[in-house]
Amino acid sequence: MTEKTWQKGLKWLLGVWLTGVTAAALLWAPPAAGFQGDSFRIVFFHVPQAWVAVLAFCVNLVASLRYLRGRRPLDDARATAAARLGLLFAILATITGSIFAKIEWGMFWNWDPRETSIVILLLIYAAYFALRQAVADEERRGALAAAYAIFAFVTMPFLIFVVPRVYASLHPNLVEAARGTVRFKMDPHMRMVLLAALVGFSGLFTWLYTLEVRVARLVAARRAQEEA
Amino acid sequence: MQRSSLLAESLAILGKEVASELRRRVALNAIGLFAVTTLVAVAYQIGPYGLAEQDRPFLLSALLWIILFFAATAGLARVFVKEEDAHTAKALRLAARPLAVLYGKLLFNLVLLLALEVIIVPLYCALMGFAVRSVAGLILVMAAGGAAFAVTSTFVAAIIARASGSNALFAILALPLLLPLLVAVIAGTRAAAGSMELAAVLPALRAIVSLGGVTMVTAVFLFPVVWRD
Amino acid sequence: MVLNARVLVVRFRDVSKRFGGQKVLAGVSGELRPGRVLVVAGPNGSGKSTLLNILAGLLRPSRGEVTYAEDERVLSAEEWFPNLGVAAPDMALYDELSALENLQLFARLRGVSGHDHASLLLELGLAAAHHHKALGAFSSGMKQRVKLAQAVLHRPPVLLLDEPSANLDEDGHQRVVRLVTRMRPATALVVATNDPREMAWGDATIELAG
Amino acid sequence: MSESSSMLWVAVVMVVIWGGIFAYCLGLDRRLRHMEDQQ
Repeated sequence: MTEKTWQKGLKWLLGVWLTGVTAAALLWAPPAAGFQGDSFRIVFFHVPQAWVAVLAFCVNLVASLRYLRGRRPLDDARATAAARLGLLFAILATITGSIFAKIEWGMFWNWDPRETSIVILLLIYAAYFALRQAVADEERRGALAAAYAIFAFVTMPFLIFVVPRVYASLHPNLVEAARGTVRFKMDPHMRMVLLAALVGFSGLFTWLYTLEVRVARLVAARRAQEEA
Repeated sequence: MQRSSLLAESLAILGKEVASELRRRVALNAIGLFAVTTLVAVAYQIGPYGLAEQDRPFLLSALLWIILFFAATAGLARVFVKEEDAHTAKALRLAARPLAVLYGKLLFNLVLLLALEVIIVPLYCALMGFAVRSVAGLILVMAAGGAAFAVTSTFVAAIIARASGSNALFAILALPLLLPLLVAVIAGTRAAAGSMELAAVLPALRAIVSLGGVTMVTAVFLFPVVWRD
Repeated sequence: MVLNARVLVVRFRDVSKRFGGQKVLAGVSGELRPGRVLVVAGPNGSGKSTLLNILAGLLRPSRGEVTYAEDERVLSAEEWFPNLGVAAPDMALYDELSALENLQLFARLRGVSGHDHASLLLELGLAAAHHHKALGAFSSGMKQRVKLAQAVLHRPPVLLLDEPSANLDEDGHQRVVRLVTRMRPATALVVATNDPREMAWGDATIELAG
Repeated sequence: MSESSSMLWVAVVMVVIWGGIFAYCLGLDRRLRHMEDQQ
């Protein structure tokens, strides 16, 4: 199918938007107080990546629920694609997070509660794929993976809200030191760039997701031909 | 065909699990042996005087739950894996309702876990010199923590039994789900160790009970999907 | 013994099953009615057990459908299982429990009370001396007899037997013949087999290709 | 970490990550359209 103009236009818009966001983040946004030089700018990438990771896991949840109801292989493919992208964004968020920690506190990791939450998310969806590897039958693999993803998703709010609070009470000395510096004042310009970055990365996620689903459709169509 | 009540079915399955476990004692041996050997090894290394004073409450609480966690992974998955390995799952699937299977096996894992705690915790406190000020608080945290622990472990056990059934897969799938609970029970244990009044454990207890409740409700909805194709 | 006299009908249309790329069942149709024996014959690996598992509701067909109806009302899987008795090679009972304990367990699970399980075991040829011994110590022939007892202890209106005489001696086979004859009037029976003696029971036969 | 080099770090990491993913999308999109045309 020749590409419709709006699709080409959308890709250009996304490309321009992302370069704009990167430029704004690196150059335009005013420096925040209490940071070494411009290292805080990585936050404009770190935070959206974490949000988009959670967004991807939400898409996985919906696709898993839909698979359990209709048992359509395409929903299983959608759930897998969303989980894979969620894992990608979670890994990126962890990398940029540790770079920020390295610049800011001189060590790649300091068990900041939010960082631990992202890593636990990473472990959950790595386990999701370990489970998918361990099941041979296609339909059972989809059902078990969906059941695990939905069950894991329910624990996520605890992970993101409860754990940091309870966690802080565990080793107060370490966490307070970190918390002091991270809470920088969000002035309007920075908030705008952050939102723009979030929109940009969500757009990129959506594009990646639709591409992966198109691949899944092709694979399913080809298999249907073989079977017929 | 009239049906037996869900409670009767669940108790029948619990009875079967207890009877076969007492006769073969596979899970009991795995859990008991693992916990005691780990405890003795750790106690020997660290002992009552090995830790700096101000770190003791947190580290001893954390260490206790880590020992309990790994002892559990050695034995809790068996309750479903043996059904698939021995090919008895088919007869059970035909005869019992999914929820009866879930409740029967969950109750069994809960009994196993609480028995483990009753044996290990006093031994741990003695060997490690872990002075606990509010024993009532500790018992509450142990009971609620054990229950919430059993819910997630039993559900994950049902999943891996229908996958490869390996203990490694059980640990990989269960650990990330149990981490939030682990943080809450460690905080609760530390609070119980730290102060006399019961109120100290309440924040952690709320987290444990809400986490346990939410995962239980989800397990009840999802279990039929896992148990039957 | 009064058998359940309810009209339960199972219809299966164009049932196919594919594992991975490999097609195991292709477009099988048929119907089960009380008082009729349907024989499913075919070489090993022709999908006999797969078809029985699909009819039992334990396996979802890749294509086609199975409907269970009682006086024209379609039953859900939840309502269906209690009406079903199954004995198959891929099914085992609990080795740690004795023969009687196994039957008592399944009777309690199915809400069937007050039955003389011992006489059922005797009817299937398991000597009283073995009734209290752990199943794990049994020979395959003795286990098969307990498995058949488990399949019929709640007098199901539908009985699926996969190679019922497997591992049985001549005496065992004769007892299966008597059991089938006794249950036939009020039970819809499916027998998956390659044993000519059992194939002779069939009112209808489905030949599965290799 | 000196003043300018931390900035450089941030810029390099970001451009590599996002530039790479964007290029991957373009490539995959083109290949997909080609395969979908054959379908």
